[in-house]
Amino acid sequence: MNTTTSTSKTRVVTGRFAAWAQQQVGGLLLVIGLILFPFVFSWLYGSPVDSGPPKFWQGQLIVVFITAVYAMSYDLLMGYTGILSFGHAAFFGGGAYAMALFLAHVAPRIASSYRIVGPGGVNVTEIVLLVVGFLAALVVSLLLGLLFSAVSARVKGAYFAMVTLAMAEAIHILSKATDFVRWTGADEGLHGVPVPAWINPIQFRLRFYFVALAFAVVMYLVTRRIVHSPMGRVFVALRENESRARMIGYNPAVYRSLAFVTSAVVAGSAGALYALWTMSATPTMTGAGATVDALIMTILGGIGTLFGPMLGAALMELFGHFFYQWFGARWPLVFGVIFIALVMFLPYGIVGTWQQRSAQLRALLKRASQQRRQDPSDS
Amino acid sequence: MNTSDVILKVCNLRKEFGGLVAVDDVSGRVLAHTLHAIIGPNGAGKTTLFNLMSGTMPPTQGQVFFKNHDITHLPPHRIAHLGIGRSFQITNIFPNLTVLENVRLAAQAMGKDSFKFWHHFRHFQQYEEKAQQIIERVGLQGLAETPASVLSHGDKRKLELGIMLASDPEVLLLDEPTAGMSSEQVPALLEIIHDIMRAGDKTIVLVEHRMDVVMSISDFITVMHQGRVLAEGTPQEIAANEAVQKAYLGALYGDLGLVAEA
Amino acid sequence: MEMDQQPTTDILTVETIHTYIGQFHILEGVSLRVRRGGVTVLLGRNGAGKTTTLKSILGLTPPRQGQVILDGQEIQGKRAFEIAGLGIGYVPEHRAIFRDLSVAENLKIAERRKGDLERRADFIFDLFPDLKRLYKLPGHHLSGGQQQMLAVARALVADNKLLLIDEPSEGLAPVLIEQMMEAIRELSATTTVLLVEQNFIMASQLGEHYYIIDDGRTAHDGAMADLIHDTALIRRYLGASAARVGGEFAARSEQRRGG
Amino acid sequence: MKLKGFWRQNSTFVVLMVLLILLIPLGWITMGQKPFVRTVLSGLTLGALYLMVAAGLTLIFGLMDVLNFAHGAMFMIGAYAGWQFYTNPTFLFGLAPLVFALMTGLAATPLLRPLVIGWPVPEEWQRRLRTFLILLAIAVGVIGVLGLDLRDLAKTAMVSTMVAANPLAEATPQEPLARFWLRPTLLLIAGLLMALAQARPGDQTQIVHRAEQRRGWIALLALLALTVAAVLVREPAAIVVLKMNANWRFALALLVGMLIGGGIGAVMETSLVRPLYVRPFYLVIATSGLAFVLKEVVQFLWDPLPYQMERPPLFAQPGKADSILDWFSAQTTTVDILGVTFPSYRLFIIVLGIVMLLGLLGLMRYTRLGMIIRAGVQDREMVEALGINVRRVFTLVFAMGVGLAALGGIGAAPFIPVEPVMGDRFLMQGFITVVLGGMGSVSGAAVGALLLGLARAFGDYLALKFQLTPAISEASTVIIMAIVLLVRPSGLFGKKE
Repeated sequence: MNTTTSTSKTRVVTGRFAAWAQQQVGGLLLVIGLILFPFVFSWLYGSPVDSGPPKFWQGQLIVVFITAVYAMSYDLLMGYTGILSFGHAAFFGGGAYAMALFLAHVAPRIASSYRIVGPGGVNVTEIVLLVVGFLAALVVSLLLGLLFSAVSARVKGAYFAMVTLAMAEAIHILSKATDFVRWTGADEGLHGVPVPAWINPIQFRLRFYFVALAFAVVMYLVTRRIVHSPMGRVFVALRENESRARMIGYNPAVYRSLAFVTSAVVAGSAGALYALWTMSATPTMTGAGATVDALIMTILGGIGTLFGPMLGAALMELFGHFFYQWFGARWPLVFGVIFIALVMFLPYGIVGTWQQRSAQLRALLKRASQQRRQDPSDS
Repeated sequence: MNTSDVILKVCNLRKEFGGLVAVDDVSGRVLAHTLHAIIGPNGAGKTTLFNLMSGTMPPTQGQVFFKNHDITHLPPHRIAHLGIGRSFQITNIFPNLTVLENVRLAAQAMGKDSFKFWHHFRHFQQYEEKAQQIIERVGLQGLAETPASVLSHGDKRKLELGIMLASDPEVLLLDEPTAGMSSEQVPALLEIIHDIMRAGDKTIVLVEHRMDVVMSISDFITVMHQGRVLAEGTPQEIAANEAVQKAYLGALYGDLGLVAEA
Repeated sequence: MEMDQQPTTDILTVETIHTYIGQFHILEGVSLRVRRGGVTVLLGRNGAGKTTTLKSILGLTPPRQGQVILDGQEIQGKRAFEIAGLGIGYVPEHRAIFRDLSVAENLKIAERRKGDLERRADFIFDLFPDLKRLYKLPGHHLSGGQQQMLAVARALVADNKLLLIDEPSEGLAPVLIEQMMEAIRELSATTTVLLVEQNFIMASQLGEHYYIIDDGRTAHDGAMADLIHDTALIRRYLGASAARVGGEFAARSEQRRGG
Repeated sequence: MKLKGFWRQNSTFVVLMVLLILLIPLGWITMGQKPFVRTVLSGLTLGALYLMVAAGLTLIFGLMDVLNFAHGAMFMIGAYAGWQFYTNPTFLFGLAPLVFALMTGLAATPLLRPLVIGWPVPEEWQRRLRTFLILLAIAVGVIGVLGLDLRDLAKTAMVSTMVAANPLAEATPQEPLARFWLRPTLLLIAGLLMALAQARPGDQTQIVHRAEQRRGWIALLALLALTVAAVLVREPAAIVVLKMNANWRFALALLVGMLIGGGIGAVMETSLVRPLYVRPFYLVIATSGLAFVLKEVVQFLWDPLPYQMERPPLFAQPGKADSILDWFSAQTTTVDILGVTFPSYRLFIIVLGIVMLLGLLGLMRYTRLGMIIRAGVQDREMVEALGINVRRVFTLVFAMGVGLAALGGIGAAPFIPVEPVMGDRFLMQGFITVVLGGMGSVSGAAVGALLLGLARAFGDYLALKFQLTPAISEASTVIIMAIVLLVRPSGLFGKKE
């Protein structure tokens, strides 16, 4: 008796795992492909992994991974909770500045007075400080998320969009104000941030590549879990019908700020990693352009799908690269025209449209097969 | 009448919109475990009264009490948690979610798990099971996975009811549950209401437009006209009330000399 | 499409129209014929599709199928302003006047040709003397009844051959209902009226011909004089209270004939 | 009773004005006369500029619920168009025939309709045919524009700013007429193809109006005549404009900038905005996309450089006038106002702002269009049901709003650098202005602009006093907005709910 139940249990578990793996087969293949990419590419290209075009393309993909997380965080707000915020750059830039300021101005002082060397000569202080920097970025973006949701709590619709835009603009102005030039570098931005040597994106590009890849995968899984959690379902309910959600007992203000904070923290973490990658924090990261980027990537890939914005981020980076080669410095013009056409004619984005089409196709096939089944009986 | 039996009470409620007085000094009480109907012609202020009781709008004056607690200025989500559920005259659902998800969300709202973001929502089976029960109870079995927006009108009305039942309220405020239903669909819905009353633990306040439906199912009736309470009583009393006959049956009573038949 | 079958008797013909609002199929085949002159009444429960029928005629919610013929001309698919320009006045439900505009402006905006208002002013103020007194006040200062009167008056400014009036008695005090009824009776002497009304007394007093809309379809039609005798039919579609009013009317008309 | 009603309606306004009036002696005493007057005057200048952006924004939002993110770009386009007209109008005069030719072609739509609706096009091919026609039209149009002297613009612009004394020397020679006439012809064909697509060949559900036919012919012939005229006067007109008195040329530039802005606004509403009314979310995205594209186009045409437009001679004589009256005869660069030396052109901006506001308020209050707009803000459907073509009103209002922004742009051009990003800052401040005042309200926008302009000016003054940069005061305007919105979530004069 006992053995049978346990085997059936394991069967259930393995069955579940198999089902999960089957569901995720595309994702798993993608991740494996991305892990192998640097090696395959360098083998195909015939140059070492850490120099020349392989290194360059790793860099391109690192940017894709980071912006993908950033775009995804935006979709959590816009696509899932139905909040159209124009201040997302503040979270991304906030995270980036927090990380960069910490590494440039706080970390060196601590590192010079406390130095712990772990076994094998590992500089523990450096690792701890990096983690602390990352946490600082999370805390800063969390606070910004709270601030944004508090200020915008009572306003609706267009006012809401304007308030978030203006708040982000204020942060952008502060980030380039000459008053803080000693710390932030004002217009120029904060450059040459002392990133710990072991993760330095110039020396150890491949290592950074894997860190960024792991970051993207983990953030995707975390966000997906949030979306599918009870809390995430309330977000969706707010998007669908806020007044009804209120009538069945959810406090919209609370859940909206939760969505804001969650999204801000995810965006801030992406910003922190981006600061490490560029070894800088500049006012462009807090500017309206960064928000528009998130918006474009989300629309391009498909609203309300986590993977869509990530795909959108990848496409935009690649477009940027090739359009620059084809059209020169004025490539954004071409891109802008294509983007407007996309908004007009492909409103659900790539992933969204594909899901619709495939659903239609599936319905069509189903109907066809049913007809085929019926046909013999008819004749 | 024992005051502890009064579950819902409104005192001198008044609501103005611009120059229009929609609810004009209305007072009244609802006894626990009864079906209390509010009737009146279009524009009598019934829906506005509901909006005031469920916290959707603040009154210009007056108070609302639920079990002797003043709930006048509580936000709707707090009122929902206290145990007052409400359905809408115009179907008000989550259109792009499935029927199951619509009801499940309402069930989840009453639990304490809505802030948990580390578990998948299927981890909380109790809400799902409850939602399934409710779906069967309102007669939507087999439609659980259908998106709410593609339901027929009658089924949407049932879903509306289901969403409200899922949060297990003590008082159900039903705003014209039969609105827009064809005559054939009405009995099924009334059966659901009967079913709820038979269980004996709920109080229903029902806004209806039509006297015939109301007469057959309610314990008490309040008649509203012009934002005021015109009369209150059992169906028999209301049927016998001359003022009601005059106002409710139309405006030209003087001219026509319509008299109640009792 | 035969366009001029009965150009003299029918001012408006609606042929099995189907109307959708978003994904909702609201009208599933409504057909009507409105005779020139007098009042035709649309009856039916809340949510049966009466308002949508009016809006479909006017092109505010254009029907996807079916025909709407005004004075021998097919008008479905035209834009609402074009249809209105052909001579249809509309009084929406809930007294939709422009609250920030003065009474004068509310009337002035309905002009289709210069001087419309001056030409019709006497007629309008004759029907609704209150409006003359309130002429300069902003719309939101008016009481519910006055707003309703303004809404009707607004539809009278331009030269309309057909008026679509949606529940003019809603939320009005009995005295005002009576006034409104008189006004509609008076204006129906010169214009055709298609009236949506829940107040059965008003409907039965004004209407010569009725249509019952149920569940998005035309369920029944005929002469109002016959309807008030058919208590079962009224009870089925309009409820018990309306049936009682009908019965009362029927009894009185019998009496009159007898006496 | 009446007083109570007045108070309820205007309490915000009265309170604000009383506060402002009380602040005057306070500022005068604490700051001293000169700094105070100077700060107030710069505040008014800024306020006038903000108003020019905000007025159009608030109108467009009020009537159509559209947040026009391209409004800043329109401000910039107005500046470029006016500046180009003022310094070297050959480009604009060369472009005009092409635009008119395209419009002529498009005007043929109602005339083509009765001819083509009977075409035997199967239903599933109708859409494809239309797409094909439009693509063909775009191709023909592009060929028509190809090789137009565009790249020289940046060069001539640079030169004309340097040799401002004799702009005629820079009137670039144009393509000879013998070759040029091909371009309008091609664009006419492109327009006709588009008209054909719009007439929906094979779609028999359409209704043909007789009246539309007659009007169509008139419009077509008028536009055709305009095109021919524009082709013929192309070269001489540019020279006439350049020989004109520079003050008149500037006035004309204001008008041209506004008209070009209005034209772009009308095209934008009909092509980009109209299909998206049902999806407001995408409207925001599409308009910001358009802003992006317009900025890129300007950078493509004029290079991403800042230019300085010269002031018209009316405000450019060296010296200082002792009073405003004095300035009328001396036309000096600066004027003495209450002891403060103030640039006369800034006074012009203030006056322009006031004139615009009065014109707009008058339009809203006393014209039929204004009445329709006010009614439409409340209930569009009912306005349509009264027989008014709301769609056309939308186009008109959109064009008007964008035209106002363009007017603001050219008005500001002699005062701030003409560059691709010049609109961005003003868009931001314009949004804050509109939010402060309450969306949809013109007088709200005026009060908002006044408040924001003064706040910026005094903020700058305070910032300097405490050795901070103006950036801090700019960032702090957001705090003002946040406070106002926390107290009144729909702005000072916005409708509740």
